[in-house]
Amino acid sequence: MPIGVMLSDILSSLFKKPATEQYPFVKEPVPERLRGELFWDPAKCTGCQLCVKDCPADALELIVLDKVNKRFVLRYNADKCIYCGQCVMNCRFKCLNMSNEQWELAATSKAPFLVNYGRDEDVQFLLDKAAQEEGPVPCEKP
Amino acid sequence: MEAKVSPQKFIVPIGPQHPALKEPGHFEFTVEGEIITGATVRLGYVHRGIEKSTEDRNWVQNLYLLERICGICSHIHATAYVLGVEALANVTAPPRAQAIRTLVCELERIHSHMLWLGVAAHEGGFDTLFMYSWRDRETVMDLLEGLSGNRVNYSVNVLGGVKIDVDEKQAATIRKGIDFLEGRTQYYMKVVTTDETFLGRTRNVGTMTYDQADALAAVGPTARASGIARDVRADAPYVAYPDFPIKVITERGGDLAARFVVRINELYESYRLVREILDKLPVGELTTRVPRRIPENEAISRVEAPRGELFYYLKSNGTEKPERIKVRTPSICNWATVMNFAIGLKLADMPMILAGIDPCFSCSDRAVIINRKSQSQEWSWEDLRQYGIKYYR
Amino acid sequence: MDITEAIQTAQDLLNLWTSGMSTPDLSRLDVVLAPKDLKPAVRILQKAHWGYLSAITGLDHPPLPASPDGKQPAKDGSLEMLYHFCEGAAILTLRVSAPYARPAIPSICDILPYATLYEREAIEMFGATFRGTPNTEHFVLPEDWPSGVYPLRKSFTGLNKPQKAN
Amino acid sequence: MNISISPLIALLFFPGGIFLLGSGLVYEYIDRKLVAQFQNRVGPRWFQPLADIIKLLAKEEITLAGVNPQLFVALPVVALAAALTAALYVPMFGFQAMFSFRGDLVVTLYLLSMMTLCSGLAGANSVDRFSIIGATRTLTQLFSYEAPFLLALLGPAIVAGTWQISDINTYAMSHTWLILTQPIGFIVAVIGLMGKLELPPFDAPEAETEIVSGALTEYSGRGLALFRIGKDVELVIGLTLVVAFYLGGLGNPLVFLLKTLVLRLVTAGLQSLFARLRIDQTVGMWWRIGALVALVQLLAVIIGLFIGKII
Repeated sequence: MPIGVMLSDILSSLFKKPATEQYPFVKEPVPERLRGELFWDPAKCTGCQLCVKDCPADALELIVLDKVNKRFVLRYNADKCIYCGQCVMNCRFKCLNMSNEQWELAATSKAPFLVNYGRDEDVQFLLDKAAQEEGPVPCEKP
Repeated sequence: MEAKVSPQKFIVPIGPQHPALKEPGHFEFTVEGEIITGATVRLGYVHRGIEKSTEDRNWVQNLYLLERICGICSHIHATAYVLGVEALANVTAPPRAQAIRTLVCELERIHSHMLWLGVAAHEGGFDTLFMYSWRDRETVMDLLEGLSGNRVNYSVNVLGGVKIDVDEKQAATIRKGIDFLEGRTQYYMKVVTTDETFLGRTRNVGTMTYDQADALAAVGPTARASGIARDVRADAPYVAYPDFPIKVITERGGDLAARFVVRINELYESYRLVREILDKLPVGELTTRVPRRIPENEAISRVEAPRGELFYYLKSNGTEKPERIKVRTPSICNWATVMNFAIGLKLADMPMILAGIDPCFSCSDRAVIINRKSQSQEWSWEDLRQYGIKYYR
Repeated sequence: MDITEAIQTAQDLLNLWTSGMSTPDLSRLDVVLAPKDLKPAVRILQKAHWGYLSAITGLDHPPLPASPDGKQPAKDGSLEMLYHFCEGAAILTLRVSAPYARPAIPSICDILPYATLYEREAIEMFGATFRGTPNTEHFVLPEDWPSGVYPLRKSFTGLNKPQKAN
Repeated sequence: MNISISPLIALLFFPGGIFLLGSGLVYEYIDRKLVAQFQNRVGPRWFQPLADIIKLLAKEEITLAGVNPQLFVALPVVALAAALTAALYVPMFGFQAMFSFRGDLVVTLYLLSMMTLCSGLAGANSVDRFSIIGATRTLTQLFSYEAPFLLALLGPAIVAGTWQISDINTYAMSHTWLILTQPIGFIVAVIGLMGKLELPPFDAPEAETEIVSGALTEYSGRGLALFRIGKDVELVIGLTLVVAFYLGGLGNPLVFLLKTLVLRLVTAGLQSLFARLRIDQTVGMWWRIGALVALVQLLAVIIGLFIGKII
């Protein structure tokens, strides 16, 4: 009648370091393919909207300022994002990619979760327009 | 909790919040002393109305919604769905994609079975086994994380293929991890089959004979522990299972001990399969094109989730959105077995028997719909938020 | 049993009652049944030990108004219940429909007791009624769910919006 | 070691009272840390048991509708008081027992049982279903381990020829360790101790996966804190008793510390080695095996003494 079969494991553990990862103090390296925060490169975007259409969480919004001159602003709601990577997959011009460094996204307010990507002047233009209207930042899809 | 103590009926409620259940479900056991004389089940605490929601999203978006039905078997839900959609659209994913899907399926099965081993041990008060099996489960979680980028919702599938590729370096890491896990699994097999105190809690507990399991249409490891050789991977091979056939693992016992043995033996089978797939990974494309609009059609997709047969029924109507998606998860099938077998057992055995079928409540329920005698049928997020603010003020 | 054999057996078994059979693909057989024929059909499947009931899928066919050109007459709304039986790789689907006005389908719980969970789900989600089903309590919906509201019908839109007229 | 301390100080501060409570918390910490180490985890930080108690004491105590309120409040107090009183007859920390008289072994054992009895009553007093099942199990378990545990402690008492704990301690110090002469008695005593303290695998009365927290499910705040401290104190006393009787007695604080820690290591190991026993298995094991072997041991001791006398 064998009892206490786990004895060897238990005894060896007595002289081992705990397997627990002490997360906030000790950080393990992250995998290369980790899907973290989304980044967008305005230079290559053609404004096809494929990323917006297939986003399962409605986290993306492409604001067209000037279609001809390719002036777009991508509004990214990091708090809605489910980090599935479908937008990166959909983009034919490889202007989207997901960082494997920016993933500790916890914050105490909503502000850092609304990210406007685009050329600085375009983003500024949008913000100014919103400030002028004194209403909420326009969120209607173009 | 109201005091309802009458000499005839003494009901022990388990759930919706109870330390034995990590997910909400409500069971009422009528007991006489320690012996159970009646049992009922009530689910729906995590019903999210996913089936309804699918009708409002396009085919691609649904993939991610359905992947989130269950955290543990996320990949298999996505696989069942993409197979269904591919059947509707009449396309087939390339062989390499199919093999990678299979690889992730098997890795997921390993992680699910290891998780189950820990949970079942915990329900039996064997916390040491619980801690060790979960520690070793981290190995396979790390493999999945390295492969897909995430620990839980791997998001490997896309319509018509997979997102990720497996290179030599990753294959080597996976092989190494699998070797380690195989050694540990042998050890756990020894523990659950020889440790007398543990066997005292599993042997001849919740025994279900072949005929009973057959009559109640049990699926998955629960059925296989009763000797029913029912496994979709062998019966109706999907993805790359035709090329990498599996051996169906069965046991005769039908009790909890047999369910442990079946699941652990399935781990070995999964290890073998993972190695085989890595050795013979077909070369080629990863994706193929799937049209955005899918003509009117119907498809049924069946796959073997870690818990048993997962059944998807899909109906398209020629638009970008599905007409109807029906999901029948394995846990639903197995509830009947638990409720029928509770009677006559000891209360102390119940948590283990509940855990024995590896229930997944999120799978069984699929809307946060709150109704408090107001006129609304469903609360929007805004209502919910306002309600929350009012409540906590 | 391999697939074709299983399909053949099922065809032979059900020939008597069916009002339409089709095989959408190699492994599937769809059989259209009148509600009154459901029980005998299930009984004969069970007696022949053909597979097990894998799921009951409900489908909602909302009423259609007559097309403006008058080519298609108006159609009443109906519910369709699909009983999926699986045997190996073969899938047999028994299709039973019932109009909104008389949504009653005989319960098969006395033949297959485990069907009760599926029937309870169909009752609350679609408002079908199963004659003789042992338990009609809510299964996944809350206790105080308003009666007569069936979330999986197409007319249900939720979110405080008024319901579309049936 | 003989130091004379004024009885009042002894009762309230050292070695009884505050100091005993503190050491109870320390031993609880050691227990949790050791089990964690055995399970390859990190375990709690050093102040965790104290933090738990302070938090509980600061929280609102909810008295249930339908219970007897006096009893509900009094039971934890009685439980803790019984445990603290028991400490007075035991050579705690290697010091001489505060009070000592012929037959104090019996009194101590009864006082230790008070604790379990109180938590059983507390459970039966609550109207909650988990509590009632927990209470039934607690009392069932009480009846099963008590007899073997008593028999196991009787062995040393008989060879020492006294029922006074201090005298048995002195006897144990001056003779071969009784663990060598009465090994079965030692094993039964250790396992009995674990049963008494409801440590795994004998934690069926508070099995969280079945009945939440057993008899104490409905206790919160102060009551729960007192019960917990009471249990910690009982742990220290139990360890002291077993060490004094079987592991060569207690001469000074250092020996006490060393020996109790070794014993704690053993019990922590046993705690992490087994699956929880169902209550019927616990009862069956104690009466079929525990009581029997303890009796055999006792008989062997008596016969041995008898033969020794003849020769």
